[in-house]
Amino acid sequence: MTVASLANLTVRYGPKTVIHDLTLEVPEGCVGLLGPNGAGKTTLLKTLLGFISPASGRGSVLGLDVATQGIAIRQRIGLMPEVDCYIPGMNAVSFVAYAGEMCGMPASQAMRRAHEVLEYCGLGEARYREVETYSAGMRQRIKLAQALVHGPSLLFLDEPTNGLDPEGRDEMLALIRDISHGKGVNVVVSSHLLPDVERTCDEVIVLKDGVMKAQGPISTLRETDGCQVDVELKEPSPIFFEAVERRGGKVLSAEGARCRLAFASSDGTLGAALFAVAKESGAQLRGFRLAQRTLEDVFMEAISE
Amino acid sequence: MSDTPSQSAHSPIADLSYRTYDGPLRTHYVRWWVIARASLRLAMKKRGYWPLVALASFPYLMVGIMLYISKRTGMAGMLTAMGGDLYQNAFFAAYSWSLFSVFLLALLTGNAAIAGDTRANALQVYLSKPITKLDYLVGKWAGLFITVASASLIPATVLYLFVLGLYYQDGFLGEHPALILQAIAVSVLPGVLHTSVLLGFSAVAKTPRVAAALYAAFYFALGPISQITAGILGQAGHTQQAALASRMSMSGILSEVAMHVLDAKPMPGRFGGQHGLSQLPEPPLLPIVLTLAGLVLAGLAIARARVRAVEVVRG
Amino acid sequence: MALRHANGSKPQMSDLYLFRASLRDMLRPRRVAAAVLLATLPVALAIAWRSTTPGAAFNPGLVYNIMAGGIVFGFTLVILAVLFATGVVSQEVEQKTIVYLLTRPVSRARVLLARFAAAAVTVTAIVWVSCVLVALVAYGPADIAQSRLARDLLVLPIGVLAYGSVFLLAATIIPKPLIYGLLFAFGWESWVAMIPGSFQRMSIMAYLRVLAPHPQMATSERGPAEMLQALNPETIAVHTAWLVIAALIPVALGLALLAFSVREYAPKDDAE
Amino acid sequence: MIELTNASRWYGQVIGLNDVTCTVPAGITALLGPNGAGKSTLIKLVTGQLKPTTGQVKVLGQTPFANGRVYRRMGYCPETDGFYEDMTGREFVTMLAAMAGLRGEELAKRVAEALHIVGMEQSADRKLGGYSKGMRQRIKVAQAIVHSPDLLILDEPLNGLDPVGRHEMSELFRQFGRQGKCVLISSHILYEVEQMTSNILLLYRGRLLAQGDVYQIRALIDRHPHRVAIRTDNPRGLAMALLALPCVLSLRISENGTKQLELETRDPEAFYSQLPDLVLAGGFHVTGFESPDNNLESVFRYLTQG
Repeated sequence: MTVASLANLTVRYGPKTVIHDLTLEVPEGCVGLLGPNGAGKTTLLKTLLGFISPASGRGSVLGLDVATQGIAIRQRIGLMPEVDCYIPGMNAVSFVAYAGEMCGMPASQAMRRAHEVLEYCGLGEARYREVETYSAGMRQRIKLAQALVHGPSLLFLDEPTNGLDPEGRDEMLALIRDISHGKGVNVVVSSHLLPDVERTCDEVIVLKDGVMKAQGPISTLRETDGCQVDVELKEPSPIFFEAVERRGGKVLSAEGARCRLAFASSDGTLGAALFAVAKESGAQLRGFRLAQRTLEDVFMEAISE
Repeated sequence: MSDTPSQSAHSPIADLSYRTYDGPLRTHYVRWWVIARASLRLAMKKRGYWPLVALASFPYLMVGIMLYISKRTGMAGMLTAMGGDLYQNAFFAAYSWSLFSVFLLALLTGNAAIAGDTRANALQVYLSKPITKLDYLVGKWAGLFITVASASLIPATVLYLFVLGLYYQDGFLGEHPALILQAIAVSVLPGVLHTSVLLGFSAVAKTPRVAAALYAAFYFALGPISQITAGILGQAGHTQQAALASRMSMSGILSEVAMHVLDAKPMPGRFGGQHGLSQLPEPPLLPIVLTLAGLVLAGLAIARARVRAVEVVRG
Repeated sequence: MALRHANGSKPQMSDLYLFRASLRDMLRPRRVAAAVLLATLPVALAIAWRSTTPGAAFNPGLVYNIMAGGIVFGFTLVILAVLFATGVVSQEVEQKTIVYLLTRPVSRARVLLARFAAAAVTVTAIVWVSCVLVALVAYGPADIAQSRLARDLLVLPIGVLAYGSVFLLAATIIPKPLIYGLLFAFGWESWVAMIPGSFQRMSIMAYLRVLAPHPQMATSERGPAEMLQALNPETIAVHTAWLVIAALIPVALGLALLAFSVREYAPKDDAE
Repeated sequence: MIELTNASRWYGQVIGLNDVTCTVPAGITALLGPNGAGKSTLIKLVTGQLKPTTGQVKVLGQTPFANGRVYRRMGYCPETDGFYEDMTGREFVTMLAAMAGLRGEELAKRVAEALHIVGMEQSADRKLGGYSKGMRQRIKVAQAIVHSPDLLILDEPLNGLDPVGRHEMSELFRQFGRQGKCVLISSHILYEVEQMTSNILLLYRGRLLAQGDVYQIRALIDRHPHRVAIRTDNPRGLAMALLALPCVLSLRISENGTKQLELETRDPEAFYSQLPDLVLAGGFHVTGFESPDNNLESVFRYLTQG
């Protein structure tokens, strides 16, 4: 079942057409929404939230029509906005409980649920502190908590790892990965940090100028045809390259001790061939793997055509 | 929908990871009250709140004492110097003395109503929830209104009960059946005016400090401006417009309307005694009520226009 | 002496450029709007005054002196000086753009001097316009020469520089200079003018009153404050006023430049 | 280019930097550390916005505080987001370039060039207030490179850029590194920094934790011996063969999902030289192998989280 679907959606801000005749199915699980600045990602997010009524075409989220059932949609989804946002004067628990009450939860349920969600988001010990005193990492986590409090079945995360230090980003990515797999919550992540998307999402949608450029599971998008292999040596050694050419392989690119080779036969004896060449040329082989396109390559290719 | 992994209900180790919420949900109609109660609670937590409430109810205490003395000594004293009924004048005097502290209370609690949310981007949280812009505005208005109105409503009702107790045997209820209604109507008036206008300023300003500055400037500027225009008009001979102009400040409007609602007479030297303007006739009530309504509607309209669910993408 | 350009080079093109850029920054409509409004206040009041009093009883001298002496000198000049002089530093720090100015190959003193000059020029222009308009309304274009306009136009820029340099010094040394500036200008100065004795030598306005006297103002029966002020006979001689002002401006400005070159302006909040 | 000797700096009781001695050579150096490690304090000391409380800071041989001569050869891209909102991008860069001593026709040429490099020529004449976060970031980089400095201090330069922007800017900084300029980049996005340089300066709680080439540093972390992951269809067979090697410390086999064998060794040199013979002799079919934690992220995690 798809989480959201758009049919020939067109959205305009005054004269400017931001989304142009977009037809799209957002699958379940964790989906990455990618695109350069001005590609219409934020506008798409706002349309799916029922903030904007589309100029033409139809959109539905969780089976609810975008143009008319905005309230019902926002009852079942959670938004983690990109900017820092909090309610002035409230500490973490009362802020998250307040968010719950705004979704219709009775006060007692909201308070119980707030503690539970704060615990899950790793803010257990700082729950009684004012949100203004929170660090960048904790502010990102409280935004996730206020989006989760009413048990949404679809989560929109706008730049969830923005401004976090490495440890904070690892924890946030682990949270997103955990929530989007096996917990009955679908997640749409909009981010500029492609490796982060690679680590958490299973599928991606690439937008540019309001038009869809690519969509599909990351694994399939990254496959390369033929058999190219990335090799890492202990230190750069030209002898190794000559040995490779002698065996019918081709050096595609080399930078320092890392290089990418292409071999004609791909019948699985690649490993043995590489070890043999290494022994023959005396270079120390530190690693090799089947070359895969990174998500960045996929992204660049998708938006360039 | 992929279902959660099935654990046997009574496995010894509970799975404390994330679980969804499927408890009861309340109807949509009560959402504005959630916002109102929250802003009420926030207002009460502010440092200056309780001292200002005390300051606002102090005049009612004083009037209570004056009534007690007049009961014991039979002398109505200053309260009925300009004629009119003792009790109505008493309520009017307490009301007009507490006007300024009610304004300060509104300023302290109301400046961050919307401006605080704008600075903290809280609108993103509010409007991503299943509430409409109307819920947000009604909630904010109700929260501020209750805070401000209660500061004059509660002391007024206490004073009424005291007066009732004091004069019950003298047939007080028979003579003044409607006094309690008039007192309530009058003490609700500043709540409505301050809340609406302040909400407008709070929506316009980007930070609570600016909102407070704007509203204070508006409040204090209106006074001298109304006096100067009244002075100029008076010199030019149009006494009728001069009288009207002299009332055109926030406190002027509130006092004038309250005087007519209570049909009480002001204490001597209190309002009419402005130097040079005392001989002006009583201004007509209608234009003043219209101005009051105009200010209220303007404040609400500005607030509604400024609170936008979607920031328009510029250029 | 800090006033000499820090690295001794003659004013380069970058000084001129910096001055022009700061001037453009100061003359931005949003910043100037409030100042222009303030400048038109005395003019509007003068017009209102002229239109409401019948022809004969209208005494241009009295009107000009009250408006120019009282409002332009006493109020507009001071408040604009405070706003713009403290704005030279605190505006940049608040906007977090100070970091660009501090990491330029231009010495900090020259940066501050250029921005201060731009502020002084802006304030002087506004106050001049206000004074001229008041004179036009009071005397009418024909016999404008009778008014004390010429002397005022001379003393106004000196007043701007005097107040400006003192507030600039405040802005470079103490946090929240705007509040203390206002307290000094409207609290201390008006209070000092009223009590007898030589306290008034501590207020800049007293010297300015000596340099650009507005006699009729003292005799008008305005209110209690002015009555008290009239009781205080002018004991400061004109040449001492010139001397004090001439010493005050370079000293305050020099100290401000020195303080700016030495102090650290990196925001402390992200102390990580 | 940059030397800190026993430099420390604190604000009241809050310690920013504590007795750091380090030098930043030509080429790209990555300044890393968790929040609160003292990165921006170090940058403020190097860019002469702060004076060290103890020790001294030398940039291009001079003390940088309010020192015009240093700033002539230094480009600084601050992390703060403060701008003159009513200026256009071109006016902003032009003003800062003029203050750097450029004049007349050369000024216009250099400004246009800088705007072209960061890809902002077409929207250069719009007001800064209307710029998106990415465009403001590009303007910040433009003003840092307009007077062609030899030294570039970049505080989170890629913050707010979209993938295209990140790719272009990373390429630009790599190019500066190759030209021999000294580039100090502070960033939290480790995999992006790893593509630009392997020379790191790691701060932790105000102290210098590690400095130098990240892979050499990895080898020195003996708490976590060198790990190798080998993907083969017969992990158990290969594991038995590998046990014979003395340098192999521990082995872990995972057979469900990706068939993989993970081992730890104290002596990578010996292991890597013996591996080819062992695989060829045993006729094992290996589809790939690498050291999973021989990258900046693992080094960062091992050093800061122990």
